Amino acid sequence: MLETRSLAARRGFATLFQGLGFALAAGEALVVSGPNGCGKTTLLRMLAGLSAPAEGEICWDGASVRPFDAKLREAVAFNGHLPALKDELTAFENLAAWTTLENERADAQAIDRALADVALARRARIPARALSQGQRRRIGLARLSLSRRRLWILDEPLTALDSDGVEVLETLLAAHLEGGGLVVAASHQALPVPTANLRPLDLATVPGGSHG
Amino acid sequence: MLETRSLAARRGFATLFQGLGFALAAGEALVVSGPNGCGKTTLLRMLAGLSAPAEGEICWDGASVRPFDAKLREAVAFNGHLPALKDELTAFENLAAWTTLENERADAQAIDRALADVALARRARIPARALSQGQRRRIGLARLSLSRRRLWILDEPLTALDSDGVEVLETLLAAHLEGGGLVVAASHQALPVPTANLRPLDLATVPGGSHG
Amino acid sequence: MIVNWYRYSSPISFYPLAGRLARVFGVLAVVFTLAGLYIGLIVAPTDATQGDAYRIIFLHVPTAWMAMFIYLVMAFWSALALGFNTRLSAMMAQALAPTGALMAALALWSGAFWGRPTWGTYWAWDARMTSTLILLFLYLGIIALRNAIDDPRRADRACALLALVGAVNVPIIYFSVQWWNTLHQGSSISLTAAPKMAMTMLEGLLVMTAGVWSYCIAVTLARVRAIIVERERGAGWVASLIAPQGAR
Amino acid sequence: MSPTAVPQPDAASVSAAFAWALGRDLRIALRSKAELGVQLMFYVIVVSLFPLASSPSREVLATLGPGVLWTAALLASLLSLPRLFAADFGDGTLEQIALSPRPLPALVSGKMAAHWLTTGLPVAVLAPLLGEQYAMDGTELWILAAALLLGTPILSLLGAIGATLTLGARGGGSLLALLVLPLYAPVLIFGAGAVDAVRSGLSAGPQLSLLAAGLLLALVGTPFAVAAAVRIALD
Amino acid sequence: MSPTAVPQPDAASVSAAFAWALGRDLRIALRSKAELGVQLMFYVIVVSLFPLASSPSREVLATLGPGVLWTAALLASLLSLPRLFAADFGDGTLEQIALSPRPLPALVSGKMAAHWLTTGLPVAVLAPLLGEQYAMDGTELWILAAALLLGTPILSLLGAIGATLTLGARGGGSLLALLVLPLYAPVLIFGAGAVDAVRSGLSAGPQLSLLAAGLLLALVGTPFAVAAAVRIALD
Ligand code: HEM
Ligand SMILES: Nc1ncnc2c1ncn2[C@@H]1O[C@H](COP(=O)(O)OP(=O)(O)OP(=O)(O)O)[C@@H](O)[C@H]1O
Ligand SMILES: Nc1ncnc2c1ncn2[C@@H]1O[C@H](COP(=O)(O)OP(=O)(O)OP(=O)(O)O)[C@@H](O)[C@H]1O
Ligand SMILES: [Mg+2]
Ligand SMILES: [Mg+2]
Repeated sequence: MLETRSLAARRGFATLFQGLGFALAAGEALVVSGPNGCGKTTLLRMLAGLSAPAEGEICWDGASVRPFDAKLREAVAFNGHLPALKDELTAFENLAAWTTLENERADAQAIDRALADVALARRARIPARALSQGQRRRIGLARLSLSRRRLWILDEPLTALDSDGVEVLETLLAAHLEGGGLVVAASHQALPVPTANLRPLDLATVPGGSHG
Repeated sequence: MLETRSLAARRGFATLFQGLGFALAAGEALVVSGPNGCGKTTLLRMLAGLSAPAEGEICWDGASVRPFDAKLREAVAFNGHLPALKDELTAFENLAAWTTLENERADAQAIDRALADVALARRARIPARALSQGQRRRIGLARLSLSRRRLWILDEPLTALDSDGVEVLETLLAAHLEGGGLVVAASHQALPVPTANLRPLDLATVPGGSHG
Repeated sequence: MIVNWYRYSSPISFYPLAGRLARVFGVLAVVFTLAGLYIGLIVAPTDATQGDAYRIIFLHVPTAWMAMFIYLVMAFWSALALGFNTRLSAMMAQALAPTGALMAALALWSGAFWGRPTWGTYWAWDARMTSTLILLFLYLGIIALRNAIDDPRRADRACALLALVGAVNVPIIYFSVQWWNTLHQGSSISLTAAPKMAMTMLEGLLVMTAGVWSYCIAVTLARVRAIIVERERGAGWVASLIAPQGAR
Repeated sequence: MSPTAVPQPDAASVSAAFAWALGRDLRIALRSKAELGVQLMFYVIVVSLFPLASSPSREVLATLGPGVLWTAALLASLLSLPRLFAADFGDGTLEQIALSPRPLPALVSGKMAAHWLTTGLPVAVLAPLLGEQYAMDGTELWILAAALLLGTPILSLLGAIGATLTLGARGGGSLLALLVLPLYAPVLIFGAGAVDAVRSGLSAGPQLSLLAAGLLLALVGTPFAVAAAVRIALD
Repeated sequence: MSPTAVPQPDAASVSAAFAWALGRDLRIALRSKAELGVQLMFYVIVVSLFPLASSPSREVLATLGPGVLWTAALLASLLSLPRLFAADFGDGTLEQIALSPRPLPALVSGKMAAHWLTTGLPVAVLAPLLGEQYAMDGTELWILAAALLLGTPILSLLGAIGATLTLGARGGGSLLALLVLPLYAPVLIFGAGAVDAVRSGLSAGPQLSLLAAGLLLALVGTPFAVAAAVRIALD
């Protein structure tokens, strides 16, 4: 499904990694780890189609894809460092806007249910500005639960989540992988993914890196 | 040193907590935990003197303090969710600006040493915009290492840190507590604080909360 | 043929070629400019109506032409850079911008000083002047945009896009002001009409144009070499290039 | 593309994408009414400044009118441009928009339309009222309004190019102005020229048609330029 | 306060705080030397726009001059002021500034001074040069420069109040900002009026004294108002 060949990333005059190749099949989760600044976020953004690799290529469904490839855009759900929340809008409005943007057909009830699943039912109608850090991240989880995208790209999905939140994420990930979805995630902690589906990738061991 | 009496926080029509009282002595670390949205950040901002409690009072060095109290401002180092980094400035410049603002007398060498301690020596001279998430948090650690403030208030200090980063934080906290400093931190994970100094506070068990 | 183009579209093989060409055009620039100045200032007779003021033409017209022409060339390289993502074409565009800005500034400056004795004013809002001014602003905008973006790859593409948008805009401005107000004189050199100028003046003009042209080429190539070294200093071949020179 | 390729954006998906972005931006804009107020206040202050400050004669005022009203419209547009994309860029919305399967040019067009509706349109509506101050008569005011209605969308469109190009660049406001103002020049010339033409007894037809042609050109071209600039900014 | 209380801000700590904020903001504003150029270009373009729009005669140009140069000053002020505090608010710097032991009014004054130095002062210096384009003579240019030197700091100061009030963007604050902005109008009227006075053979004394009085008032009052607004925004 998702495959890379001799991928390299450069920033400034530093090579973050090079010669990176892996293949990820349906139902598998690639969990990227490595020290701060080793290029996890950079890799995830390349895989999402947001930036072009310095070298190498990325293949999705067997076809080589360039940044913002239409087929990749149909398949990817990207949760990065930035929350993509509009402070002026409520949690409900934010979620509704996202699902419409993704072309999912989610009605108000489905959205309310998704918000209740992440324990935001009682905070669904106040401006997102007023929400706590973890509650903001939970809106991102609610979005994933509504999404039917096949490839989830998650950058440090555990940030600011309490133990309940981690459980919600665990359920989501399990269901997604079960259904043949793919996950690429970067994290400094262990991610709640069934070991059978886990494909760990330690970027620190990939050649080319000169960090710090 | 730091004491609160029947502290209460309200947001909108919700009471986050009330009747919160604790006393923290020199060399102790209060680690606040609790589910998302229970009011950890709200509490920390009150203790830092950024916002006024709905009820109750906060005492520092025996005197009741109001928001932005001059004596509290002399004593507090606050590391919140926001990094307070200027993207245009380099890590070095950001750190230099902070220490001057805090009235610390840090020379260029001390700053460079602090940056080296958090493994940012080689990234000290590029704009902070280009740094990775964890590298940005590490600048905050470097700042703490230069600070001679007595009360550190840290909101989720582990966010985005790799294991090396956590070690750096551990060393900093140990040294600070050793020297009679106080720490108030909110976190969803266990903080690397010597158990002898640890005063856990689970906000979920404080009355008044009605979360979710 | 195609092989050749590919060969020179990589900075590594272009670098030495650019060095040789820059030297040749540098010499040509000096020769042509000296000859042009000789014709313009000494050989050409004083004008009956304008006196010696008209001699500004030998600076004014070549620089005005180059200001416009360089923009076209820059837009061409920008289009290549955007379309094919080639590093060298973006570097060419980057190298052209300061020279283009200089030419536009010289045309404006010489024009303004010509306007004083002839029209009695330094400035009027006319088609050529306005579009030259806007051209200068576009050049400066492109330079400023590049300075404001940290990542050179991103700067390349952003500037290329701006150059292309500007390329659509300049002709529009030209015609918009022309329909609205005209003071500046029209083209006096054309292939269809009989020459209106004295022969020596035309000669001087053409020689000066060749001089300015050569100067632009030489300076641009020298600048592109500097850009290559700056941008690719991480690459091995540049390091080996700089080391022996530094040792000398 | 292979036969199983994603369908090319059809009219329905284009207009859905446009409506999505437009609705969202309008909703956000209307939540912060103060910003709209500041915009309009700026326009009124700038336009009223000349008659107030220099109390010129009627003829002078009449000469000044179109130029002042147009320049003020242009500056009002400029004033709000930095916020058009910067907020979305800063909070990650732009990433999501660019990664959406919906056609990016349509999405950014929706944003530009929202910008025009909240800055250009109010100015075009206000201008005839303010034009009274400048001793402009009925026909002139109509022509002015028509020219502004045709011209201000061009300002929003061209401005959006500058706004996206400066994303993530140092120096924000004035850099943006430097990039955009040269592009604004033709609009200003034709726009102010339209009223001048009627005033000198000519028809404003040519200027208005040129503005309309410019608007068409901008409508066709800018969405793609802006979409390209968004992708460059995210890289 | 107890005898062991923190010393009240003395002159040294006030000026150190002021210098810190000033230096930091100037450094950010002028990150690259090119940015100074961008600022200057911006005025030149804005000031050139009016003649472009209305191709006026020399007398009309002369009438326009003061108003145009003042509008450019206003625009420069408005374009960058919201960002000055909003950026600090958004990235957490404002929290740190407000929690610093240094006196907050002095810190915000430093920020406002940096704002004036990067927007108001360049206009005041450039204006006499650009005024040439507008057929203004020696005395007029001097008066213009003087009025701008007195008036542009007021714009920065008043603007800072508006900018901080809108920070939290809770309805009330923004409304107050709308009340502050109209205060710009008198500054512009007196400022542009000063030149008109000399032109019509009168003395510009009254206008300049009024501006100076306004400036004094603003200098004394705004730092405290802005500091209070910052604390409100952070709560
Ligand atoms: C700042 C003011 C001026 C600017 C920006 C300017 C700009 C230009 C430009 C862009 C051209 C090339 C146009 C073309 O070939 O189509 C040009 C050509 C020329 N300009 Fe100017 N000009 C200015 C003032 C003047 C003045 C004051 C005079 C003389 C009275 C003058 C005389 C000419 C002549 C004779 C040519 C050559 C036209 C030809 O043979 O094609 N210009 N100028
Ligand atoms: N212009 C530049 N010059 C040098 N290094 C740069 C430049 N721009 C970015 N970098 C480096 O590129 C790296 C980007 O790393 P990235 O954000 O992908 O790290 P990460 O693995 O996600 O780290 P974290 O765990 O902290 O999130 C950082 O080390 C950063 O310092
Ligand atoms: N206007 C409002 N109406 C109702 N609830 C509000 C309002 N403003 C804030 N809140 C609630 O106040 C709480 C603020 O919590 P705070 O940010 O202190 O949580 P936290 O414990 O730090 O959570 P996290 O672990 O997610 O960081 C949230 O539950 C938020 O939803
Ligand atoms: Mg990262
Ligand atoms: Mg929190």
